[in-house]
Amino acid sequence: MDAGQQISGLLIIGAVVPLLMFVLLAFLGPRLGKPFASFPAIFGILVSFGCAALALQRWWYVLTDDERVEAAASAYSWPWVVLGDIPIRFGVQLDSLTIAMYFMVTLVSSCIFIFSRGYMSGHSDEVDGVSKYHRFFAYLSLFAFSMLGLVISDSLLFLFIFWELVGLCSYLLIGYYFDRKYASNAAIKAFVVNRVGDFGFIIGLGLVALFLKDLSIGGAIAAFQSQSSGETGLFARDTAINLFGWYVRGDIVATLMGVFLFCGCIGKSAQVPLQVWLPDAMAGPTPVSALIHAATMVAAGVYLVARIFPLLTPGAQAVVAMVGGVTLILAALMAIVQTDIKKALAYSTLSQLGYMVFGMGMGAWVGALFHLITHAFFKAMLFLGSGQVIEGCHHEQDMRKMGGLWRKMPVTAFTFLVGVLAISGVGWPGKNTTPFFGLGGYYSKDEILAVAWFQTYGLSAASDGHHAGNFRERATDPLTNAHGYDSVILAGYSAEEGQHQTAHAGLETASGLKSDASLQPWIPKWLVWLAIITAWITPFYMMRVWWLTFMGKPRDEPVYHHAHESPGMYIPLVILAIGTFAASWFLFRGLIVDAAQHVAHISKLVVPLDGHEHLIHAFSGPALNKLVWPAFIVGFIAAFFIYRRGLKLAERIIDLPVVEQFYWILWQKFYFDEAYNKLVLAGTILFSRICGWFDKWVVDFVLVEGCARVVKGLAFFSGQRLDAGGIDQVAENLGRTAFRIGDLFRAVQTGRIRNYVIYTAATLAVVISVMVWW
Amino acid sequence: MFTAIGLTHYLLLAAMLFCIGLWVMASKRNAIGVLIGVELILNASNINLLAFARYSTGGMNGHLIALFVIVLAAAEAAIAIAIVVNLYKNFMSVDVDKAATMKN
Amino acid sequence: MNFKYYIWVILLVSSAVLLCGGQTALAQESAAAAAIVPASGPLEVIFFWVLAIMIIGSALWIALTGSVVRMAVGLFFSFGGVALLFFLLQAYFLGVVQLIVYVGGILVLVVFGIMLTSSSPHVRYQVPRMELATTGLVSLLLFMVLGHVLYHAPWSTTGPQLPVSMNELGRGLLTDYLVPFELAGVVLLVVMVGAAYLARQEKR
Amino acid sequence: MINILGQVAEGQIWQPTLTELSYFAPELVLVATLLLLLIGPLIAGRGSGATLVMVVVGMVAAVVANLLVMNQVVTGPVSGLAPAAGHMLLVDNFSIFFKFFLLLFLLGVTVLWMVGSAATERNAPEFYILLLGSMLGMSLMVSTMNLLLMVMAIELASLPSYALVAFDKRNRPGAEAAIKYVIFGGTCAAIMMYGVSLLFGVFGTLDFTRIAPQLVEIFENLAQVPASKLALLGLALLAMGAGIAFKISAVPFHFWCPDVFQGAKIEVTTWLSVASKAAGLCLLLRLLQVLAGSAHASGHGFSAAFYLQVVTGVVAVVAAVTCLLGNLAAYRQQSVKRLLAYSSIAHAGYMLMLGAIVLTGDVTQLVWQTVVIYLVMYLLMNLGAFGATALVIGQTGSDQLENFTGLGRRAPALAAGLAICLFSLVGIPPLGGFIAKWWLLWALGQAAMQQMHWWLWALLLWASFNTLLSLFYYLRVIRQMYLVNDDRPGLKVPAGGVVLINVCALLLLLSGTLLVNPIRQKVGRYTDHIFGQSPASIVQVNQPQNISGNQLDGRSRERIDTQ
Repeated sequence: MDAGQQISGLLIIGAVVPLLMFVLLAFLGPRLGKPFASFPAIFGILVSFGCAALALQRWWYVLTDDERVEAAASAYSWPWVVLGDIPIRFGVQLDSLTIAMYFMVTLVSSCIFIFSRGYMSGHSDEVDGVSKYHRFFAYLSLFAFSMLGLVISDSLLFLFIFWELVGLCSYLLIGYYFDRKYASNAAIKAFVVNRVGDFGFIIGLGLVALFLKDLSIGGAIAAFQSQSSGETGLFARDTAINLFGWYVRGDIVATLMGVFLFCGCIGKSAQVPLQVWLPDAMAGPTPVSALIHAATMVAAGVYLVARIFPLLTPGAQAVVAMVGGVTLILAALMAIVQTDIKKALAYSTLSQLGYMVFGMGMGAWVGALFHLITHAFFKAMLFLGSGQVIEGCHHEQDMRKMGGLWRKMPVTAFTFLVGVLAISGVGWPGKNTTPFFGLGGYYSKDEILAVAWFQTYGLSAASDGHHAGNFRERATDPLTNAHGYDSVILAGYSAEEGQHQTAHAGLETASGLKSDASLQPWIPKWLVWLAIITAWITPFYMMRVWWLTFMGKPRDEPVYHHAHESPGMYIPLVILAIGTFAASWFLFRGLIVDAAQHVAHISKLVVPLDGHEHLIHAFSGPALNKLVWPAFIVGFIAAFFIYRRGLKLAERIIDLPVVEQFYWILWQKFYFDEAYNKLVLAGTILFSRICGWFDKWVVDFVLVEGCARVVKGLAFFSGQRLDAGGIDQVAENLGRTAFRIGDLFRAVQTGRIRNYVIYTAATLAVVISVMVWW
Repeated sequence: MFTAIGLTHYLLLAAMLFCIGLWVMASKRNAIGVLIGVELILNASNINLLAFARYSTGGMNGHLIALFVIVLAAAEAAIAIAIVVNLYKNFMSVDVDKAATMKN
Repeated sequence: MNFKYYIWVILLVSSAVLLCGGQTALAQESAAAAAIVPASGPLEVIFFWVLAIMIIGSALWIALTGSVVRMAVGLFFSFGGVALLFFLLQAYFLGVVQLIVYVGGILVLVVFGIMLTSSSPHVRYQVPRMELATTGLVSLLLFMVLGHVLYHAPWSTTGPQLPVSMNELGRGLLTDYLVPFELAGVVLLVVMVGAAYLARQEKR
Repeated sequence: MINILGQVAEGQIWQPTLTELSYFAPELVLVATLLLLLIGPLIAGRGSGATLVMVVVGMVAAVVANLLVMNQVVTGPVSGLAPAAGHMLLVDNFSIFFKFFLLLFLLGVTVLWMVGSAATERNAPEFYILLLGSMLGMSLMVSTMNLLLMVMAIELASLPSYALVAFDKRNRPGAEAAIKYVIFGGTCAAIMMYGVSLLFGVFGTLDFTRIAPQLVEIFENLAQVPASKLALLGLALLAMGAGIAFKISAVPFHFWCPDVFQGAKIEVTTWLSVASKAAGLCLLLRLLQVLAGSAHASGHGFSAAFYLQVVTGVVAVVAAVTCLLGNLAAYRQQSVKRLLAYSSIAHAGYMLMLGAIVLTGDVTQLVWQTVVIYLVMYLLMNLGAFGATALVIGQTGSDQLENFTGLGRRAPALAAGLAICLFSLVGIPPLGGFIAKWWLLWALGQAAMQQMHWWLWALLLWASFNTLLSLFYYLRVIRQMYLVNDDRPGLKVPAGGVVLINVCALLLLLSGTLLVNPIRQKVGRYTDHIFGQSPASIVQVNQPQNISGNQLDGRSRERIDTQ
């Protein structure tokens, strides 16, 4: 058995064991009872973690680079079905990214599983006299299986299947307290909003199947390359593709395909405009928020973009960047005003996800994934810390009632602080443009920013230099997308070393581009500034959370009085805190860089860091050191001064005239929910009106007796509608519309055979009349 | 004006019988009445067949097909009457409106 | 107002339709008229009208009467009229079969059904007038469409066919139509079993 | 008499030869079994056991006969008996498949009957005579091209079904269902007969293989054909379609379906839900296939044919509406039988979508393959779902949804099997139902790409959307079984029934996972050489196509269609 089979086998075993545990728990769970039901799940995830560790060891420390390529080729892959000319296989995508993600997921999951054992046993969770405890762990195990499956599958189709499975688990776990209205509403909202994104994803998959004829990731990428290279490919600019009857330019179709695939990420990673579900998802148990809605599942969207990155055209990539950029700043702004500790963390998660997506869009493949991993560690830790606080304070989530808790829960406070520092990007720049010391966020986030800065201003800076011609060469041909991008950048760097000397004067006039055009012509310049501004906001709101919770004077005596810390639960916190340090220093970056080299081979849109990072840092470093680095100091100090004495100063600031307006917009979450509510509600009502009209004038024309019933039904419906409010009504309204149409159909089924006969005869008569006289 | 009878006469007669048959089916509450409607419709298609055989195409085939239609009509009537009797035993009535407990 | 008047009105209208429709169709195809109209003597014309009025009239009576016994009587005239129409169409064998099977078989079956299923055969189930009118209108619409289509349709006019002899029919049944013929046997057998089973008094 | 015998001897009168007869051995065996069931009880008594023995003997004999025929029919379709009247009976690989399909299903229903009714039922011979009668009708429906025989086969399939619905004579819903069924069925049959008589008037024959070329010719020369003739044809075809639509329970001929399914004995419901719809659908597909074959043979091919759009459009609209109606009307049902009835309407709608694309010549092969797979999966799913419902009815006396409460605890094995079948009905991977839906969507997608009719794309989206809609009402049952809990006592369900359901569930699981490729390979066996399929129109869609075939010279800016 060769290495590839060994490693992929380990990965598969690691994924399947939680599934077995899920089945076990589903059948035996109720009999195991409260503390014991968690053991199979924990056992399962520890086995997975063991497999992950073994696989990592084999892959990273035993195999050489060449052997890894061989091993990746010999990973397990089974044919599943051949449909038409598209073979569907289930196989393991074996590369460094898979290994890194797998290891991270199992490690974080293990910590959270262990944490949940204690955390969940403290909750009353009985429904109909039966404890749901086992169900929680069954769902968690199912989630672990699905997430690991998502990570390892090498086919877009299987990725989608697991994608849906994690969505299902998320739904089940958000709605874990389904006997509480807000939880079940949040679950439905998450499910419905995610479906919107998935719809786009399905369309993207369809386009991939249609044009690339291959749903495996590697195959699709290869086909994409061959189709978009040269001037005669399917995706060339001069190709007209018949798309559902319209002729569309090939490169536009390619862009559309990328954007549709990205829609999946918008839903799952909660990017604008589908971000509305994630804050509500905090209705689930805190470990769930930590695992699924912070560390792993929501990052799956970013993982997807990383996987399909070579399928993106520059246009699609710009869309990715813009969505990420808008998300990260909106979420950060909203995070400032949150008073619920979990919601504040949720918005910070949104913002960080925005960073990742933004990084992807900017070409910072390595930076984005690196941020994904470091973020997973510290955000899981932050959430578990908040869970500890909430548990300690008897389910009090309002930060306004906390304060001074560090005396009661020192370990939690300390680990939480580590998380705050990490997310704020605390670090110290070194001399040679490489960081001297820092925490996770400092490395990963600043890497994204550095690449983004380079992406935006690299060219204009370069145009001052002697190697600009090479960039210009690239820039003159923006539409035939990626050809030669890589070589241009690399050439640019080699030019730095003085090997290339190309005149650019003529080209500049020929292209008509201004001298400050960015490297990637579709990405606007202001985008990077959003990220930089957010980098200033982040430390402020994170420090605000920490300060309000742990420092200052206790603001609510009973809450403070009850607060306590249970030693059994902070061990995972400490492990994750150590992981936060470790993840930023060892291992993961190397793995991702290794993976990036393969991607950079294929996609010209990756800004390759490895080997050239010093160049980017040389370019971006000085600027960022001025623009971003001081942010955490200023943010911390600002937060300290505002919240030093509790909330009074903050309240006074809020009352200032302009701030007040702004605060309200933030507090209303930019009115996204309201807008959706209005739009969807209006659409639904319009639709139901149309149905009603049809009902009234078409059906009842034949069926006289049904008329009264319909009028009554309409009256009932409009009465209900007037009461409707809140986004939770959306799902309900959709459902109600379906029910309404269903009732319409059922109303025809009167049970009287005479009516059936005359309906049939009438239909025939009408159809024939139409046929004859039309 | 009354001098000749053509194919169209028969076809219109059959169409009339067809529509009246449907009307009977849709407007009778007595199950047997509804069955009578079915028989009228089947008669309509027989008239059609034989008229074609007489005036247009088909020849002998039309006669044979009509023969089979009659057989089918008889079979259908037999089973239908049996079912009506069964209905009567259960509901003590042949009112099809009463036999409308299952709906929507 | 009694239904009888409706019957007469509808009957008159329908006769007019038949008359005008049939006659203008003949007139339009005057070139082919010789082919499409077999030598029909005045007796045949008279017979057709009498039978048409008889068939349609009794069918309308069925549609409008509330008593199931009257329906059966109407059915008798309707079936009988159709049988006679078959004779008019020179389908003598079919006319006989129609008489035997329909009038002798199905009608008797219907009457048996009526007797078996009603404590009083004159029990009437009233249908709302509104519904009667609605369904009637639908049927009328259907007839208008059907009539329009059939009236305008160009029928192939290979000319009057010779009457089919019983000998030919028998041979047809045993050769070309052997399969349906056998199948008819199976149908009747299965139906007989089913009907007998359903109508049988269950032993308790 | 002597004269006739002489004519036979001289070959003037045709008589079937033994070889010709041997092609129809399965049907003959069925008739023989029918007769055996009629006479056998006189000797062996009317007990269930003896009846079952006879039925099983008949079924085994039918399977053997079918296998023998299958070995004979290797080169292509065989049509025989009565050459002058045309394709009265025909045998090809698909009709052989369909007989296997019906026999398999009969086996399932028999098991269900043994578990549920055999002990108390005293009328086993009648039950099986009627069942075999309708089965014979259904198998003839898909093996004839003569419209007269088609009508007779439909009647043979329907008439015993009417009696079967009322089989439980003291059951009021059964009596009500039967009267509705017989009246509605009678109407549709009569309308169909009227349409057929008009077709006879137009073409002078009822042999569809002779009608189809004329139809194609009419449609191809649409400009020269008077509108009145077109209207007449449309009328006749619509009226004929009524009878077929009744069998498929397509809108607006679906009304009988919920009421009948709810009222009938559950074995009968199971039988009707799959067999009758399958037969109707395959009949429709056959007719359309012959039409498509004639179009191809006429040299005009499939391109730009107006009738293609008309027929496709009509079938597509009916399919779409049927689908939606079935799914939405199922929402608030409390009776599980009724719920499954609406679900079967919805599935009929899905399958009917295939009718919309069979005229697209390049995918006919794929359509037949899809039909085979969909039918088999649908059989398993419905057998499992109805079987489980039958067991619940047997234990609790009613099929109301509340009787399924807590089934996951009260009868775990039963509930698990039922849940799998329901999930499969939704089309959740990796179950058989998903594979079937996938084939369906694939076929639609292929056709859409060949034809570029926007409604085919719309149909594809519609099918997916409806799958989503259907999720909710199936989940209601599952929710009732697993999430709603009260303290009802456990159920003691008969082991045989549980085995049957779990075998269905297991097969569904396997067919979605391990058996996907074996099934795919097997399917080809039954879909080669379909009657009416002109050889040139068979495109091997399973061969990978070369992407580079799409590439044209980019400079020329020519438009290309993606294949």
